[in-house]
Amino acid sequence: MVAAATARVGSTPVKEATPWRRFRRRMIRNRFGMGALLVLFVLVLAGVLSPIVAPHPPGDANFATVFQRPGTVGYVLGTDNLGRDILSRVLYGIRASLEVGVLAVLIAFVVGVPAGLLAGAFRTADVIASRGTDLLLAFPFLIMAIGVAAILGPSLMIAAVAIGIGAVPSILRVMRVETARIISLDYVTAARAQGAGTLRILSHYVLPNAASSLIVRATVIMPGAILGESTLSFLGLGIQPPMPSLGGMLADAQQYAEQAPWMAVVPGAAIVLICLSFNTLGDALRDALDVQVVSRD
Amino acid sequence: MLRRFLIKFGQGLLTVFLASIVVFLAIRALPGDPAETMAGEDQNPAVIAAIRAKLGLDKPMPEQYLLYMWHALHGDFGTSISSRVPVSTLLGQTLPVTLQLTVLTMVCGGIVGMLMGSVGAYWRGQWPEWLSSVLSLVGLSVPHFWLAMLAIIYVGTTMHLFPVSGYTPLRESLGANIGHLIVPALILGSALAAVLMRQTRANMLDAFGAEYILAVRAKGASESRVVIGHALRNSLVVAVTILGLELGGLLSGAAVIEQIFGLPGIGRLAINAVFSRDYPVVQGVVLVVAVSYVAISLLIDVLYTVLDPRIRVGG
Amino acid sequence: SPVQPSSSGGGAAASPGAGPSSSGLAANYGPTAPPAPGTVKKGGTLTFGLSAQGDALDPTTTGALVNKQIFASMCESLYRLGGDGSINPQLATALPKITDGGKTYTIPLRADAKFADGTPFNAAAMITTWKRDLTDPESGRKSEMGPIASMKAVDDHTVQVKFSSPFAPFSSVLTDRAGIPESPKALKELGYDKFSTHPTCVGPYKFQSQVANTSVTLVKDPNYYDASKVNFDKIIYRIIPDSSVRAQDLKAGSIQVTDSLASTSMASIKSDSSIKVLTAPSMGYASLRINLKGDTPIAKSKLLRQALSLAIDRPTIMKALYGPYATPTCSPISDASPYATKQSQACPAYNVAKAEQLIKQAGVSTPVKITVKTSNTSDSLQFAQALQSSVKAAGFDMKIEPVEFATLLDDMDNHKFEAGILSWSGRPDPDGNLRAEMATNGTGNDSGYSNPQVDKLLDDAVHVTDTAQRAKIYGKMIAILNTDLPYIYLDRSQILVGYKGLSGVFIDPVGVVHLAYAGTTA
Amino acid sequence: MRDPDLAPATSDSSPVLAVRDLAVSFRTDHGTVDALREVSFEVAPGEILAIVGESGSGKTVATRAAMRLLPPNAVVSGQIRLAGGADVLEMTDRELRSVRGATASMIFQEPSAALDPVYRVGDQICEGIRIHRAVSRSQARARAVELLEAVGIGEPAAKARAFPHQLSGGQKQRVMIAMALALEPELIIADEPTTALDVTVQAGILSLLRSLRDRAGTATVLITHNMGVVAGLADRVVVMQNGSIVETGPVNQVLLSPRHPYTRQLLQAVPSLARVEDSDQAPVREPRKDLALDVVNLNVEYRSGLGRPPLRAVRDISLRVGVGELVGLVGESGSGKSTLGLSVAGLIRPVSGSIRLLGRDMATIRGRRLDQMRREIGMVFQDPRASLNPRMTIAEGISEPMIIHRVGTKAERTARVIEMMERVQLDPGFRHRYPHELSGGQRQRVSLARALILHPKLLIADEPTSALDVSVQARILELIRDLQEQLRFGCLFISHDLAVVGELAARTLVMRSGQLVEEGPTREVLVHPQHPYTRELVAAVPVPDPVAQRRRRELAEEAGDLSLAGT
Ligand SMILES: Nc1ncnc2c1ncn2[C@@H]1O[C@H](COP(=O)(O)OP(=O)(O)OP(=O)(O)O)[C@@H](O)[C@H]1O
Ligand SMILES: Nc1ncnc2c1ncn2[C@@H]1O[C@H](COP(=O)(O)OP(=O)(O)OP(=O)(O)O)[C@@H](O)[C@H]1O
Ligand SMILES: [Mg+2]
Ligand SMILES: [Mg+2]
Repeated sequence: MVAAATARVGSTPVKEATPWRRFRRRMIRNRFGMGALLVLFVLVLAGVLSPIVAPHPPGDANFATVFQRPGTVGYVLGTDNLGRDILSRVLYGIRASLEVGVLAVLIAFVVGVPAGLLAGAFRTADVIASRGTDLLLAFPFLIMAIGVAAILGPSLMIAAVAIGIGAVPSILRVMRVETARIISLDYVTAARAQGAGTLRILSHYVLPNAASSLIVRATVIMPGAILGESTLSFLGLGIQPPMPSLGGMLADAQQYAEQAPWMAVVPGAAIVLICLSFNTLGDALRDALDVQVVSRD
Repeated sequence: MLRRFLIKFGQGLLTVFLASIVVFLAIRALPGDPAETMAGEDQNPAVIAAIRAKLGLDKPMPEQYLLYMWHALHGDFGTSISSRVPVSTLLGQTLPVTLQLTVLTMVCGGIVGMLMGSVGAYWRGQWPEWLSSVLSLVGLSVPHFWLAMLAIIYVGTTMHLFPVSGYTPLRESLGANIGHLIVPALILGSALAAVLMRQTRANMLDAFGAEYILAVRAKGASESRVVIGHALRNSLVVAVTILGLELGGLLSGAAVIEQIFGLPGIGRLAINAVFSRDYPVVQGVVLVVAVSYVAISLLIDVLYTVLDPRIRVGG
Repeated sequence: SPVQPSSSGGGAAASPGAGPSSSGLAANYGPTAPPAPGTVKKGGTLTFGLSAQGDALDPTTTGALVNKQIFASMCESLYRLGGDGSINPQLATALPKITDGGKTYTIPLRADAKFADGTPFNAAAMITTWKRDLTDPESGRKSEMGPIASMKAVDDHTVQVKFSSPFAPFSSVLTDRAGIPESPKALKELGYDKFSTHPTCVGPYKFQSQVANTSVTLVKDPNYYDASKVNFDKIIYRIIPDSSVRAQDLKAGSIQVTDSLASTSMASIKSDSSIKVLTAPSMGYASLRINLKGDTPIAKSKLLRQALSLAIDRPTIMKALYGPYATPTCSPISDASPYATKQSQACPAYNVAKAEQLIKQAGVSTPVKITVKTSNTSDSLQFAQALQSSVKAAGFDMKIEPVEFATLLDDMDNHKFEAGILSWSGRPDPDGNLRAEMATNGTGNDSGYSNPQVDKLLDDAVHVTDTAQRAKIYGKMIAILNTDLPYIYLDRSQILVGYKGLSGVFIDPVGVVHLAYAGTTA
Repeated sequence: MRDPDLAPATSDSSPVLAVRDLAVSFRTDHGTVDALREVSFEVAPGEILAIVGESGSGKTVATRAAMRLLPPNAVVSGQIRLAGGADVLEMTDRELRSVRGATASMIFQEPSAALDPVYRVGDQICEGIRIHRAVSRSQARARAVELLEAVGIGEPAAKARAFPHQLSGGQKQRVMIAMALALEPELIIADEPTTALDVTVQAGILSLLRSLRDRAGTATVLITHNMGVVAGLADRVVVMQNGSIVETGPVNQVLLSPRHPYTRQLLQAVPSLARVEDSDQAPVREPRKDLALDVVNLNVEYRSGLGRPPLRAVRDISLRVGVGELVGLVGESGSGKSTLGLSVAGLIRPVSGSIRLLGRDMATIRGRRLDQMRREIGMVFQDPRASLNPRMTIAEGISEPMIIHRVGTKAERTARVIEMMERVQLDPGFRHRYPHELSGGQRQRVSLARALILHPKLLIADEPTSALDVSVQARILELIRDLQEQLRFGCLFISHDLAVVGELAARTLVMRSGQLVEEGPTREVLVHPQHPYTRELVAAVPVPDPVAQRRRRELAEEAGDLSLAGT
């Protein structure tokens, strides 16, 4: 009887496709995703190794070499208005900006995801979380950042924390509505019928099905945080000099937009590269996790 | 239903009330003294003391707060410390500017973002997706103040297409009004569109996996109907959530753009007020923003049930 | 007042520092005479790009520098500063007659002037204003006006002020807001508190309306005594905080004048030949303030402070940051000031070797750590970073601690800092600067400096009225200050005013733009 | 009335649907799945073609291919012509759109997945109409209501305003049918259109299809497992197994003298009411002690929109299920059976009444204790597709209860999953697939395997075999019976198939409009029904004999019994 049942519609099986193997294969097969991963790896490496690879100290002003164009001997990417080597500053800046970005996303997720899940699932939690975010949002992000910086003094950490906290509401709200939506679906009712506790429902049913939204949130918050830091730098609330951040470099360059455009172009390109790789990686992740849509290749 | 609404409304009021307390305490926790800022060149202690007395800053905090709330409940939000203009007047002058900017931004960014997201999801892996992705990346990774500067130099000064900066009230001239706001709105909208594009695309890809999409196709529906009417419609809840957050954020967060374009909006008012420790103005702004966020969240919760009848948020 | 240095400008003194024109550009104040008839058009609207939103438009209470720009068109003073720092009559008809050993000032007033509301301007009106200046608890003028004992109207058009001790800076003070008469009628009708809602003075233009954070609109005042020479119908002061945007607006022609261009915009401005730039060495200056009350090596050791001052390569830094638009300085007195002397302007050259030697002499091991607080605007941070790099060579390890501006002021007031960079807008009379900053109980004495010798010299200087004599006293005082170094003076920026398509624009050494007779070039 | 033996065969007009050498395979992460190989068949105008066959044999895939509705990872070859037009596989999008819905329409197998959750069902019906016909919104609305009435939905105007989740399984299915009928296309592809319908409603639907054929010459491709339906409606039959057609021929020939062994096997497995009549079961009495389930005066309501009174879906129902007893629950579609099942399992809170499960009062158990208690309850949901987490593989889904209740090691769980899959006739090779990669019947078996894996003490099965072909169904029923004997679980078995209930249940309850109208030993209820509704129900059961079925229908028509007229 079983034998009859198994000798069914033909198929040519490859290696047994467990979900993890499937995910890995899809990931590896995604050329763009892997490219992005590689670029990110190089960027992180450059950031981490910046003290070694950077040709000059990032903060050393050299008044003899201000506004050197890119391509100048010794200053491959040119110098800024204080004669500092832009290449070195970008290398250090990548590190600082990645730190801000990663930290902000981590904070936003660590706080926002659990809170959003609870808010979507429980009424009391919802009242607290929703009103809490309303309260948080009532303080415009910049006002909050200025306030925090005024009390604690501006720094990388504080910028990251302020940006991270500023991003909590968006994660929380998205998670909350996704939870509310998914919890109303039949397969969650089915899970409940099997005795799945709320925790399991949230972790095994809601989270995977909200993964798309969450991944996108992360990939959007990341550049948002890097740029947020630049806005803070623009207002003087960013990272502490002489350490550079990409955003801070952009903010400094704004005044020299016509005179020395490379001051903006180089860090700008670095930011675009970071954003591009995170977004591409995010897309690849989303696609690899998406079991329903099968790629056409 | 009505009861639930009333309960939420009550919670909203409570939130606003809490916000008023928090901002009241927080702004006073900042180092720096409005009386000092106000005394300006003359740091004479006697003058400073006189100003403090006049502002009521010498009273105990709870009394100050109660007085403030008492007046606020009567529609008097105090007078700006630095400009001596009543806060309600300041809010009345700045809010319309920011509201207009916000509405324009929402229209530019919201629609473009969702359309680009649909395009991205539908032509997945083909050139339209590429195009929309690249556009969204520009929106995501170029800071506002940079776009603003470039727009001012090239679109404003060199091409004379739009006024470089400033503002004309709506009632004076619609054309001039839009002329002043359109570039800032496009810049703010670029980021909004980018965020929405990515979110919409991801959620639509999820929706495309559903069988009802097949059923709609089986009816002979055109692709635009399948994409917009069903896939997009089913992925709207998250987009609307984001839109709501951004809407509130724009109401207060366009400060930098307002600063650069010389727009007299509420964001700029708020930033200047914090910098100069103009307590009543900061309090007023935070109250306005709190009220708008509470209203937006209520509205969005109602919208959810319209957008997806299965959802019941907040019990 | 302390000036917030930022790219968005802070009024008359735009960027940190200021300096005499010794190595900078030659000052160009523009012609003070009205343009020749026929060279300008009558009528039209002038739009002025103002760098910041000021506080209340009330000459008695205001502390904001930008308000001076607006007052220049609607609130004339008894005296006006000339480009050479000279004092010229405006609503007065002659310089004050100083008698009684410098204790009595007698000032003749114009008889033909009327306030914008039609009230005649006379001695009684001037005294009413001064009374307010002295009694209004929020008055910012009281401390500027010296030890006034009494005042009276000698006749309808002459006022007399008596001091309890000689007060030499008084004439100079009257070029500023303390010299602006306010309409007694308006003061009575509006009350002190609301005067700013409709400030009423004597001037070529009068107040029409104000939208906070946006603009102030003035219209031609038919009651003005020289109304026939006034050309524009209307002046709009539009607030444009971003300096680059102001430059672009000027290029695009949407504004015709702006009070302050950033040195970084000059390259772009120069490409437009129709834009004219007026320059004045600012009265203001930036300094590195040392908290002498602190328990730090730098506070304890005069030698270390001297070493620090020598370790700063002022000329190179200024050139790198501001090009020709700022000059190094070691003095609170502008080179252009009549009180400038060789002694007061002496500035030891950058000398690393000597600095190192002084550090050794002080017995402190290198690197000498020093934490410098600075405002967190991009400009100040750049400035601080330049300093940081410069002093490194001599063995100073300078840490920058950016704080938000209001916090910086607060910290400095409360002596919660080791060293800090702050700009000061400057006053025409040296007393206005030095008494606040250096007197034992000075209101701006952030370093907690107290030197009886300096206190005495400060008093001496206001008790004599002879300029040369006063200049000598200040020279002596500055020599002392430059060995004690509670403040290390750094630089003085150039005021850069741009305009386009106009004639009859001129500025005074404080950087105030005068538009009374300006008109569109025909 | 046409003679089904003659009508289509003699028709010489070109076929409405001609499928030639159709082969479909799916490229998946786990290799290529060949779902169809070289399938050819034709449907003439006005012909009703039944496709029967094994679950998972490719029926759905074949018909979806006909409308080019396969997912992008499907590789399709062959030729498909609709209404004599161009090859469907070659059509431009525009041509395709004009054909879909208007020339050929489709009734999807699992209605709850095929209805857009965010639109009212009335509007979804209107949408199809307005795409192809220039009618006003109100006209389309009126037509939608008319259609809903035609498919037997009570209060059609009100139900048109309902969202899909507010309808019962059968109601949703009828909405799908209404949608497909809306434009009276030349061809209707009906993928198991009556699985969720009780026999009387089913009869109505079938008569509707037939009258459409008679009136408008509409051809129908009918996929079904119900041989009675085939006998009553079809002109010709195609039998599929394992991706190929094994037999095809006129209905009389295939049903009365099948040639292929699989067809024979299939027909033998058909359950029939007649067997119930023949069996001599011992009289069963309502159990007193050892109750698995004891429900007293249960009332369940659904909230309606603003200002409207709530809908009482279950009224004053009392029932008992003893340990080791299998109780059948039959009744009208929309009568509240699923609602009853859900509330018994504690998934909907009743407004009043008490539920005692295995001796414990459900009202007093909450939170963790309730979750633990659910270990003892197995639940099969009516719609398997919606009740499976789309992001869990089959293996994960089936083993989920074990993980939740921390049963077994990982290896043990895998072993148990494989064993369970084999017992429900599923290839264990499927275990790393996701639900959307299975056929409807396969998903249903996954759902059943999940419910049984922890050996529950009470099984609530809502139509657990409706999507299965009779031979698989027979084995599944056997499995349930075996397990029940072995484990002595109580079972509430909801079904529309009276024959299945007759075979399995000792006692049977009949529901209508939220109330129990009859209950008693199955034999009593089915052989000697007391309540008129039960009598109607029993009479409407089609028999798998085309000749007999036709005779019954003619008799009923003479008697003017409309409910039977369609069978
Ligand atoms: N998207 C898919 N990916 C992989 N395999 C699939 C996919 N869809 C269907 N299959 C497989 O193709 C085969 C045929 O499926 P189909 O849905 O046509 O069966 P069916 O005859 O309709 O069965 P049932 O009666 O159970 O609905 C099944 O074995 C199924 O597992
Ligand atoms: N979520 C809901 N909201 C409102 N009404 C509902 C809801 N679910 C079901 N109903 C209504 O309750 C009634 C009973 O539905 P139920 O699903 O219990 O029927 P059923 O007996 O299982 O029918 P079927 O055999 O068609 O599945 C129906 O009229 C249905 O429209
Ligand atoms: Mg099927
Ligand atoms: Mg049901």
